[in-house]
Amino acid sequence: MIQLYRPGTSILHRLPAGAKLVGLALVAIAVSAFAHDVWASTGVLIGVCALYALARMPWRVLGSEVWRLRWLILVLGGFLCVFVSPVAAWVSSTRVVALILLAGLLSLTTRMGDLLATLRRGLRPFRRAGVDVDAVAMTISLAVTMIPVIAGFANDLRDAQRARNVRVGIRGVVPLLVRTLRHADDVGDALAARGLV
Amino acid sequence: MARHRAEIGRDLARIAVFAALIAVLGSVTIPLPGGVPITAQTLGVMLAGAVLGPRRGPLAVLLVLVLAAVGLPVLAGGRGGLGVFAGPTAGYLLGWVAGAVVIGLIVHSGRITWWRAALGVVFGGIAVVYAFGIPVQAFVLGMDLVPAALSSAAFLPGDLLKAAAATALVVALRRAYPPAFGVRSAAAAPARAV
Amino acid sequence: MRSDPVVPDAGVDDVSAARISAGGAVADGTMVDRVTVHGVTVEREGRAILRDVTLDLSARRIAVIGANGSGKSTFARLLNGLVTPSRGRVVVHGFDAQRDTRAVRRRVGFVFTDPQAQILMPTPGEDLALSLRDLPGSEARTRTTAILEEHGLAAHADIPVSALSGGQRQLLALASVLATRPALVVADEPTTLLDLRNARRIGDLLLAQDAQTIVVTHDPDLAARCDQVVLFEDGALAASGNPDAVIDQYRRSCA
Amino acid sequence: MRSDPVVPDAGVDDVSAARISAGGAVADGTMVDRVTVHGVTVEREGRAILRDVTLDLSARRIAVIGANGSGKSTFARLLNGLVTPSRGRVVVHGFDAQRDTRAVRRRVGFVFTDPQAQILMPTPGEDLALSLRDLPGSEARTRTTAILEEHGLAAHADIPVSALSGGQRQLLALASVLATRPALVVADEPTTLLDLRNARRIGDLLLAQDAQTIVVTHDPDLAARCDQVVLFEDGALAASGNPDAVIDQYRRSCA
Ligand SMILES: Nc1ncnc2c1ncn2[C@@H]1O[C@H](COP(=O)(O)OP(=O)(O)OP(=O)(O)O)[C@@H](O)[C@H]1O
Ligand SMILES: Nc1ncnc2c1ncn2[C@@H]1O[C@H](COP(=O)(O)OP(=O)(O)OP(=O)(O)O)[C@@H](O)[C@H]1O
Ligand SMILES: O=C(O)CCCC[C@@H]1SC[C@@H]2NC(=O)N[C@@H]21
Ligand SMILES: [Mg+2]
Ligand SMILES: [Mg+2]
Repeated sequence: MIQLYRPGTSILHRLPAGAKLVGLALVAIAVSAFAHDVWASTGVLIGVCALYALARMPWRVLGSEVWRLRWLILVLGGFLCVFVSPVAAWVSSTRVVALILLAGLLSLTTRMGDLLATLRRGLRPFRRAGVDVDAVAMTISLAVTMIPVIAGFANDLRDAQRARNVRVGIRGVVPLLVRTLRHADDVGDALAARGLV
Repeated sequence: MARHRAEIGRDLARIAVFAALIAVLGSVTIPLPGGVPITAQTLGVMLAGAVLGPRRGPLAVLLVLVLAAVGLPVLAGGRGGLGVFAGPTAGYLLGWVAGAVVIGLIVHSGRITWWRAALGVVFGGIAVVYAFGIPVQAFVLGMDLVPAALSSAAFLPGDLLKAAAATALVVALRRAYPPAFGVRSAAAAPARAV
Repeated sequence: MRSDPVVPDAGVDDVSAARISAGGAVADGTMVDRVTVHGVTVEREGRAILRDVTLDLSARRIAVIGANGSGKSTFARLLNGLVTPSRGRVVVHGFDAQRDTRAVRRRVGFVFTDPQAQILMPTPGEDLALSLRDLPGSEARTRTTAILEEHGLAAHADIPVSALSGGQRQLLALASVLATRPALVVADEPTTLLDLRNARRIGDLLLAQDAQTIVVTHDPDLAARCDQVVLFEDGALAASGNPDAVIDQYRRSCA
Repeated sequence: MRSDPVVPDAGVDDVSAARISAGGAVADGTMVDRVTVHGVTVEREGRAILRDVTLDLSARRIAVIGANGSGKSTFARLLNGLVTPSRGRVVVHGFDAQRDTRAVRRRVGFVFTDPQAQILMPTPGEDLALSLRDLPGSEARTRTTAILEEHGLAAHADIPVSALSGGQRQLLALASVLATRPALVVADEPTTLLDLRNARRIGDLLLAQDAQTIVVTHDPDLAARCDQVVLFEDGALAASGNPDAVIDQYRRSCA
């Protein structure tokens, strides 16, 4: 499965995931609360672009991240431009885009495993409240394992419909569900058999 | 004791597998200008709540959000990463979790019937999801609540269709695979003699 | 000789999908009953998983054998257009598998390994009815009952498919495919998971067909009962012809 | 003779799960290496799917054969407490499969038919690490690498499991089970879907174990390579003993 992470050695890559997450949260709150004029919101956007440079992300990466937001920018900007004012359009769009880009940068510079480890550490206090942290970690990995398996089931069923020359439409989801649930029960047995629960 | 642990294994597996199913449904999607897509994932959310119930259903949805947060492209159109939670769909994503709770509570409030399923998916899968989604969308985009609500009317036909489908699927599943709703635990784990 | 197909030959599609006389096939009914594969290469992710396969299948019962990953399933799926060749051309009973997919799929009955993948309805009765959906209601019902009876499934018409045994499910999958009276049956490892008796039963059923039958299998005994055996090795056609000789070559390559 | 189990015998659970000397097993190490099944009946939905089975398994390599639905898988799953008997008792190497489930599961390595159901981690390396989770980190890593190498999977340690071939997946599933050095290996039809060479390879691996091995199979050749064969018919034990005689009885019952 494709991951967003792009390996690198910049300071942003080396910063611990937890610190980055806390930083992101603080910036998000600050930006939502204070960046309501042209200078502030423009400054935030420039700052975020500077962080992409600091992470030594190729401009191509930043470009493609922005390109993915093109519709959001067009529609939001257009709407506010027509119904409120061009200034409001600029302020809102830059603020939203800056925040999304910043959060995206965290994903680009942090390994999935590190984020998971941080998540696990973050869950630790809840252990006393009865959260089984190992079970949570296990379930996350299990879900990652199962995505291609379930995708395979969906593929098989699509092929079967084509091979039988039928279109069963939404009813086709029934066999997918049945197969998925049966598979879940088999996996549950395997968890027990491997002594994991 | 052993029984209890076997049940936990089955719970974990079902949560993980439904999360995977929701991720797979993310490949069926219509991107809309405005940043909030029409996606078959809401059908997955409805099914998770209706089949897994008010405890495991939302956990499966939450798991999808965790996978997205750590950067796997599990959301509609192969999106993922933390940016999603700063975007205009963040509220809908939260609404999925709350919606799955409500769906589970309604559908599992008694024998699984088509009207319970329908009520559950319409109320939990549409009303509750929108109740979370629209205000956050308005806040993130800096719009007023009313235009935000009006713009999300674009989802209503699709979501009603998905609710109808989910209802039909739940009823069909009850016939095609009775263990789906926990009937199996009675069959697979009969009272131990002595 | 063969019973009429459920869908009459003069369907709308078939007019456009004019039979082509390729690979030596002529317009005459019997001669057209052949499958020709012309220099087909299938690529996935930059790798050729079938390489330049050219074959002419005119025997009635054909087995396809080879190691895991040698390309057998890919080959089978070419025959009803489920896989698209990167190069080359597949002609099934006179129809191009890529251009006239509908016509081809109507003629080809495809049996998957895992019956759970192809049983699309919750109960055996409904699944058979799906195959017979083009018949008028009353006739479909009588035929459904007759077919279920023929396969020993009459008592299970209305129970969930998930409650059937593995063998019963495989029988149902095959029954649903044969119900459409295909002119070509393609089966991809249809007897794994079955016990000796059920495996023989499914094998008998498949090979007793009037229709041309192509079966992918790891079972040398089943392959030996066919008229022609095709061996794949690593994406390439390694041999084709007399069962004994080809099976022997396969066994030797495994040792 | 056998290597030490990963988890030392004097684990916390094992104190409570005192070995019992049932079915003639005594506290002596070798003698305890037997599986005894005492009058076990398993009922599902009011139907007995195993009826009053009494068996004493002390051979090293045991095959379980029988028709589809005869109760083989149910029997196999009894041996690690995945199935609960309605009546009777299963004792595995001195531990009650119902009362001391944890101790039993630690001793029993269970190989399912479908490797996709039992490979729980996204990559082969991680799945093996899961089996070796009780070892200290560095040792777990060296063993993971060694085991992957042994099974020809070294180059695939970090690629998604979904990209492995069927045969490789089955190998990985088996490797992950054997990594825990179980005292008893139970495998439910582990060679279906495999080609001749892979089937032989998995069979060789299984039967070369020092551990006691019980393999459910439809393949008479694999069964013939065991020391003892058990035949089920319709939920009841039909025969148990010398491979040739029992396999012959099965073949005759299929004819
Ligand atoms: N969609 C795909 N993308 C990439 N590789 C594929 C795809 N489908 C098949 N392959 C690869 O192509 C090769 C041939 O696959 P195929 O399923 O045809 O083999 P097979 O002979 O049927 O094997 P088996 O006996 O295990 O069923 C394998 O190496 C497989 O991994
Ligand atoms: N949970 C269950 N509820 C009801 N019936 C069941 C259940 N599990 C198994 N059965 C039935 O018990 C019988 C024995 O099943 P089992 O899976 O043990 O057979 P098997 O010998 O392994 O068959 P196969 O060779 O097809 O794998 C079958 O008739 C099956 O339908
Ligand atoms: O992928 C995301 O980031 C979340 C998409 C949210 C889509 C919402 S959920 C309710 C409504 N119905 C749809 O089909 N789309 C929207
Ligand atoms: Mg294949
Ligand atoms: Mg079985």
